[in-house]
Amino acid sequence: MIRVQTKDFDVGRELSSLTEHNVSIGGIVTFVGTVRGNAEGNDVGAMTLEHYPGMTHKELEKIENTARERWNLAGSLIIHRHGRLKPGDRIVLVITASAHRRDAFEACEFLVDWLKTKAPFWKLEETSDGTRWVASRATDDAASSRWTE
Amino acid sequence: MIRVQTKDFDVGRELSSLTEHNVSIGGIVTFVGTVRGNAEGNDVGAMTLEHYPGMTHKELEKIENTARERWNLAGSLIIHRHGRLKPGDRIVLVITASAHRRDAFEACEFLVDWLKTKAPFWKLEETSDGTRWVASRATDDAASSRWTE
Amino acid sequence: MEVLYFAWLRERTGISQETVQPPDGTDTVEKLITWLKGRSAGHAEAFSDLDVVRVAVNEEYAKLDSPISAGDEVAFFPPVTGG
Amino acid sequence: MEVLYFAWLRERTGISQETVQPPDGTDTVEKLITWLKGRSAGHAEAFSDLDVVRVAVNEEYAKLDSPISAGDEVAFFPPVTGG
Repeated sequence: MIRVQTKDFDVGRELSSLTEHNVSIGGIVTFVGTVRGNAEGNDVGAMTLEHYPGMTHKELEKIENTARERWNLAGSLIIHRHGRLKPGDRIVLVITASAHRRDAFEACEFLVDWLKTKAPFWKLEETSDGTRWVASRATDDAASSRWTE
Repeated sequence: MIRVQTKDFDVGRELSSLTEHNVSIGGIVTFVGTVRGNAEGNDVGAMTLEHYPGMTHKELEKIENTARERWNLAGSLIIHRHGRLKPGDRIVLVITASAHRRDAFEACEFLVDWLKTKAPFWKLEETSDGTRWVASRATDDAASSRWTE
Repeated sequence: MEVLYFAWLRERTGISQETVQPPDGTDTVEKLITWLKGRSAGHAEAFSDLDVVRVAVNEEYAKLDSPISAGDEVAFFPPVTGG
Repeated sequence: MEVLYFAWLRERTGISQETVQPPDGTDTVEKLITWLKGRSAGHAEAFSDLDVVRVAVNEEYAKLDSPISAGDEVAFFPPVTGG
């Protein structure tokens, strides 16, 4: 399941609704990405996430489908927020549930790596030096390419 | 932080209390282990987790300390339940929080692998064929030994 | 043809979306970019370093040599930084 | 010396904890096991396959050749299956 929204999410509630009544599940892995209060030495006052509405949902669904083909998952969920966020705010939630923990761990990490390199979102940081568009990280590309080797 | 208890835990509340007000955190990884409703082809009606009270807390603390030495963590939590549990019930919660997601993912998977091979808990399953002590899994030993290679 | 700009490409061109009619023969992304650069100084600046520009055609990732035609939606944006 | 049994070792010995006074010279885990096996048929059965028995001395993992002495707490249990 994919959701793209401005409002916050409740991790406990999402976990419950994805996994309850499914007794084939043995392990659930959750990733929550949050806004850090500093970046490259500058304090970050806020951040605005812009996205490409027509493409975002489709791209996230493709990534989720790829994970579900590669790993044996009983459930998965991606929620990605956009709009203006403050340090400490949640940005993204990824949940993977499986009979066995290894599938859940690998699929969750895969989803996070891929959405960081494929999902059309861009971060504009507000620091004491002004605003700047966050540059993509070579480490993210490397993390994503791990899964195609 | 370590907690060993019979009662259930609230994942959302534990996440919040571990991470709120810490704006150095960028990624939080959570593992929830649950009781599966079947094992080796048999339906499981319930499961009782026995443990060695004097040793459990110490052993989990050692494992947590090892993770905190190896990875850059802003917070970590392990909750392990004991007593009688039903299919779908939560058994264990592991949370790792870090500035960067890779540390959080690796430390969380390490903690789960190690507690499965080091923490003194034993599962007694109640199936339609009677009760049986769950045998340790060679795959768990292999998973744990990954971290020492 | 609809052209969309995101993040700093939107800021440099000053436009989030424009309907354009490039000349006949503008049948690849690369040719479209060459033509778009002539539209304003902002456009020229936005496309000055194609290493940091990504493109999608009809909401699917594409490349410089990908084909385009009238009626397509072509979006330009920097490498993504979500998650 | 306190000896503790968990899981099926507790079931086979029929005991969760016993205070024992093994003879002088019982200075390793292995020697203690040899002596404990003589206490009952259940003890003998519990220790019939040491490949599936783990031991802790004073709440720390130990081995068959680990030293023990009076006053120690020695716990026997199967390979763990928590998590």
